[in-house]
Amino acid sequence: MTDPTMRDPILSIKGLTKRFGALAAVDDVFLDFASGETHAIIGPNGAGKTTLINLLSGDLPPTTGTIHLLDRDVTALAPDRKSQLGIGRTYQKTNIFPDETCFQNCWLAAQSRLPSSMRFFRRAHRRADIRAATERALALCNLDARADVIAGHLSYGEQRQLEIGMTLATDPKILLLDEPLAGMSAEESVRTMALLTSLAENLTLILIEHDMDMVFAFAQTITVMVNGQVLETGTPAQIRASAAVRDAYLGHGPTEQGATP
Amino acid sequence: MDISFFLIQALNGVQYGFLLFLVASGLTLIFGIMGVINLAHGSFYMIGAYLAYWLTGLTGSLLLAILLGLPLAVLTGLAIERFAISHLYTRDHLYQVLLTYGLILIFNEMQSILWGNDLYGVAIPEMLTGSIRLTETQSYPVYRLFVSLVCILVALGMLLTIQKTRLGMMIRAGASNREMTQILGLNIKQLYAIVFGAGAGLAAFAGMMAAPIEAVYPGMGEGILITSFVVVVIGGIGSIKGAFFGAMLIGLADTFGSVLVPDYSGIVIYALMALVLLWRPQGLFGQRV
Amino acid sequence: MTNLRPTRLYLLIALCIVIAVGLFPLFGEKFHILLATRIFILAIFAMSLNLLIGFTGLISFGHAAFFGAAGYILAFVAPEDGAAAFWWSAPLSIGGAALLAAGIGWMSIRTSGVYFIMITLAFAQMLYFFFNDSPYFGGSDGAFIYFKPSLAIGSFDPVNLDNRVHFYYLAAILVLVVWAFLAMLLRSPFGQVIKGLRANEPRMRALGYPTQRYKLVSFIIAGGLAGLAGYLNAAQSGYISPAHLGWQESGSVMMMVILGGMGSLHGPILGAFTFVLLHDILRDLSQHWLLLMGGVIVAIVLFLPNGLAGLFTRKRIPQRDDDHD
Amino acid sequence: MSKIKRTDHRRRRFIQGAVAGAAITAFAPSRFAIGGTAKVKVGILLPYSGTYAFLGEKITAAMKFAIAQAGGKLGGRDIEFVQLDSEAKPPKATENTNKLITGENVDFLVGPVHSGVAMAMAKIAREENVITIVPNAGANQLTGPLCAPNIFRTSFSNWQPSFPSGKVVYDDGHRNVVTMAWNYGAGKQALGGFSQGFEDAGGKIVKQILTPFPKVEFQAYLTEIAALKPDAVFVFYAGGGAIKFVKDYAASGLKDKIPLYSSGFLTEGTLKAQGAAAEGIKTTLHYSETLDNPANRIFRPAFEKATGKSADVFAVQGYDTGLLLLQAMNAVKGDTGAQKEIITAMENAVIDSPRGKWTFSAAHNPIQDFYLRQVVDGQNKVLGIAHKALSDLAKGCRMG
Repeated sequence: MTDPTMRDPILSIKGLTKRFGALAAVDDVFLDFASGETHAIIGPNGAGKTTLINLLSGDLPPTTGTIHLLDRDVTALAPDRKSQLGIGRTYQKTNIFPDETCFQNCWLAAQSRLPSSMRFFRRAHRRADIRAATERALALCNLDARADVIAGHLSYGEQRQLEIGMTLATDPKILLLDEPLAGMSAEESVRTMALLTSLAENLTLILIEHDMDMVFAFAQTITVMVNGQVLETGTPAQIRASAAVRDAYLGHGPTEQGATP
Repeated sequence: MDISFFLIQALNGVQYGFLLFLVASGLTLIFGIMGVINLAHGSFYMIGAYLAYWLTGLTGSLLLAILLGLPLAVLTGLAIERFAISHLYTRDHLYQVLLTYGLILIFNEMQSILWGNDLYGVAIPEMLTGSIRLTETQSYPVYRLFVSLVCILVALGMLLTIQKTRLGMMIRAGASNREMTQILGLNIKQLYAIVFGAGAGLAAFAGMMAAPIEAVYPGMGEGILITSFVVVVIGGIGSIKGAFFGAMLIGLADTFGSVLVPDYSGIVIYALMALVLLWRPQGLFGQRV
Repeated sequence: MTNLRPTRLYLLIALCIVIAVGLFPLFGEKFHILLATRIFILAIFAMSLNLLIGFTGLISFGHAAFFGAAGYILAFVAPEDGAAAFWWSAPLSIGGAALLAAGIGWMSIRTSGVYFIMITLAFAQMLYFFFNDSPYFGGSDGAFIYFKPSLAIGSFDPVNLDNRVHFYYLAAILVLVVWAFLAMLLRSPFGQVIKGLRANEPRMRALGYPTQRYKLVSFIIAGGLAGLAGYLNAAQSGYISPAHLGWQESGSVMMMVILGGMGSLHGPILGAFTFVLLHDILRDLSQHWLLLMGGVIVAIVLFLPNGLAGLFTRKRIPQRDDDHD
Repeated sequence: MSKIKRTDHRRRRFIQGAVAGAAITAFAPSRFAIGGTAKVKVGILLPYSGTYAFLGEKITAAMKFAIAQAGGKLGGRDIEFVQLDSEAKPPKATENTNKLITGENVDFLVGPVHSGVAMAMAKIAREENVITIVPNAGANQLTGPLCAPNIFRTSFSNWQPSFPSGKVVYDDGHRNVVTMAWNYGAGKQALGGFSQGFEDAGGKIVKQILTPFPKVEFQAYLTEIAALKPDAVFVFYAGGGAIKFVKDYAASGLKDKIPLYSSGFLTEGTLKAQGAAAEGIKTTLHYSETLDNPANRIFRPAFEKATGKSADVFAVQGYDTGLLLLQAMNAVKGDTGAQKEIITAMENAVIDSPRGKWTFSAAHNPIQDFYLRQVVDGQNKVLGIAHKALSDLAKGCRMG
């Protein structure tokens, strides 16, 4: 690494490519994510951001290229293995168990940290350690008061919080967030931002977001993607100053929301 | 065994495949576009065969029987769609399985009430009774070749409809993404009715075409139903192209299985399906779900 | 999912049922005792499938394969001139069915949705043709189990399966045992996971669960339980044929599950009971009983979306608007 | 006792059961007391839905017709028929048989069509010791290893109708033959019968082809036959498969080159649907619609007039079942409790059937003539007797 301020990369991708037929959704991407940093990925719709997240989480297998978690090659691992290694993710479209309580949602997530859940006879809810982890996650995502509410009955913002809470219950080292603020009211956005800020102290956050105000205020590193390729990576200031980014993507107003070319 | 033996067997397989395609294409359309598992599809095949028998008896002509019977079958299909299937689009596959199973029972009993439980046959139309000599001992009936020809025409017709017409555009959109169809503002209800009616019509048409070379008997729909499902699944659900290649594959595998592993030839097509699914869990031409 | 907390009314009903089942042989007619035994056996069969359909979200269309295979194992190991001991023949049949489920499951769970339905059907059909075509198992005419298994331990022989009342109680107790086993299973960590699988499999994977493994284990347990039912069935009727593995049998048990209510512990019992009685009553009612049966099935699907169990619970299963296969 | 005329089902059954129970321990007088009061219950387990429904309907109609012709009574008692749709499903056979035997307490059990159902049924019938008459199912085992004093068959064993064909084919000058049948019990046993007859005469089976049951796609096999070029082909198919096979065989041009033989089921109830394709096929069977004997001359028009159904071999089997019941019940004057006497009466019965007079073998299978028939002008024309008074081998039967 030439940049002396860069900490050791916790996650490192090299030559990562994902093709759907003739289309390369992610095209030969090289990126390092430093441990503990908050790294935002921005770009116009169709730039390949969500595909990149899906590759990192294991939801999609890459066509070529490698992903390393510290020194370990995790390129071809399935999502559950990646999750067990500490890569947690949330989804763009809320992905919770709507028929269950918030508690149960987080419980299921926390239980996944047991060495194995192939336990057939004991009542699941008797485990004190899992209960503690569940309550911690609920507290973190500010839903401890709503623990017994059926998740499907929560407001949209609360559901997004729960989504994050579930992932937190799996005790991740790296959190992949796919548009955590999408569709939220202003008030909900503020609350979620506060949550993310508190998380950023201990975790490596990698997020996709269209809200440029948020990105530039919050992220320590920003990567701009266009057409599946990395256009530029740098601090918010560097990105703002980049002529290439301005030309290709940001166009005329650097804070324009959901910029679409 | 010589080369001509294998060539004739290949012809047998392809010919069987064409007939399967006719039934399976309707099934795959309904499957892929509407997301409905229609166990009663075989019943439409049976209805077609019985209509052919009944109307040929009345009119004395298979052609007339088809012209009269096809609208009847399509109307039955539309009625079934309207009054039963349409309530299940948002429900789990299981309910479709259950409902259409109930429909099989109803259709079977209706057949028994309307036409009795005797076995019937339909005569091959006069013009097509001849046969072409292949070897010293075997000849090939013209009617079978005619059926193949009709199947090719139907396949081409479907291809053209799907590639070139507005309806085809809707079908393609529907097959790839149901939500998108709605977003595009297409009338999904109408599309579903058309697709189901067409599917039912295709199955009934297959039954009518097959009637002169098949026996017309109670329960005839069930045998072809399971085979058609195998075809659809091998080809990939919702893919007409898949149904075509699946039908060819099954036709050939079944034919050569009968010759090469005669003692266990019943297993062949199922083993083939299992192998294909293990290799490509979404079928040969299916989209990954 | 299911609310297992018993209310007082619920307990009262359960008590009444237990008493009724317990006393039934005292006043029931011979045939009705046989019929009830058959219903118990089918209830176990349906409960085993419900573990897959209702709780794990795996729609198996080939479940009769395990039911039939267990029967064939019993027929194969039972001597022609005496009774096989229950204590080893039953575990063998159940274990054999579970092993078969492990093999079929291992291959099938790679697929999902409709493809899973069809591949399980394919494996069951293969077994059907295997037993039908093979010269070693009686072919299409089937095979006999000449003597009912014996539960004797040494000279201690309290339960004689030749006595239909004894068989009745054994089957009834096994229904209870399987019910309790499933209730416990569903409250265990494993049960929580498979219920999560049914609701949203990709999410469970993202949470770090190796979902394939859980599905496979669930499939094996269900196969073993179906094996238990198949064993009892073969022991009761003394006869097994390829048709026992056919797709129509797989279809019937699926009917029972849906009829009773998927994802409800007692639903399949209710479903088996209703299905058998309905079949019996409608067949006596009219020559065209298939029409009535078909009509009832269609009506249930259209008007009782949660099955019969849904009549008793007020909770509605929310309609899904997304279509994940 | 004789005053009891309750319509209450259960009550009557209870009394009847009690009486029957008493009959085992008591002597004749108490048994006869019931005669003329309660109805004789005849349980019928036959398929009324699905592919085999037409067989079930025809057998039932003919049996009822035979009894109605004789005045509608069995041994002076009225009859109650309890009909059950077997659906031709072996998994349901046990429950169905139990329903008739233990649920309805029938005096006689008639059925089934399907061999698998017959196997399950025979097991219970043996255990419960109810007199059972099989009007169609041909599984050799029923009058072989499974034979029992209380089980009679009025139809045939699978071996029986094809065995005479062997000699017929040989005598027609054919030495190398391909055989073909559905791969199921009836098919294999039928081919077994033919092979025995043909090989005993000195012929050679070039190849035996078994096709998956109940599939009706035969093209591949026909091509194989064409390549093998045997002197003749012998097949066993029935119903829809028979229609399809005969049409396919003719359409592939094989019929003119390689003569087709079969047991008679190929052309029973299927000739109309087969049309010209069936012309000339030679078969052997225990009946033909053109059979010229007094019983048949009376039976055919009367049956067809009474029921509107065509009289074929299945109708005759049902008719003979009725005749057998009549003879046996008349012999004991309606006393259903006298099971031993009924069995003796049945064993000694001479059935004056439209198929010709026949009697039971020691294993309770008909000893009957098998006719050589040829399809001429859409009818099975009788060419002669292929085998006179043929009895089944009854392999494995340890009775009589």
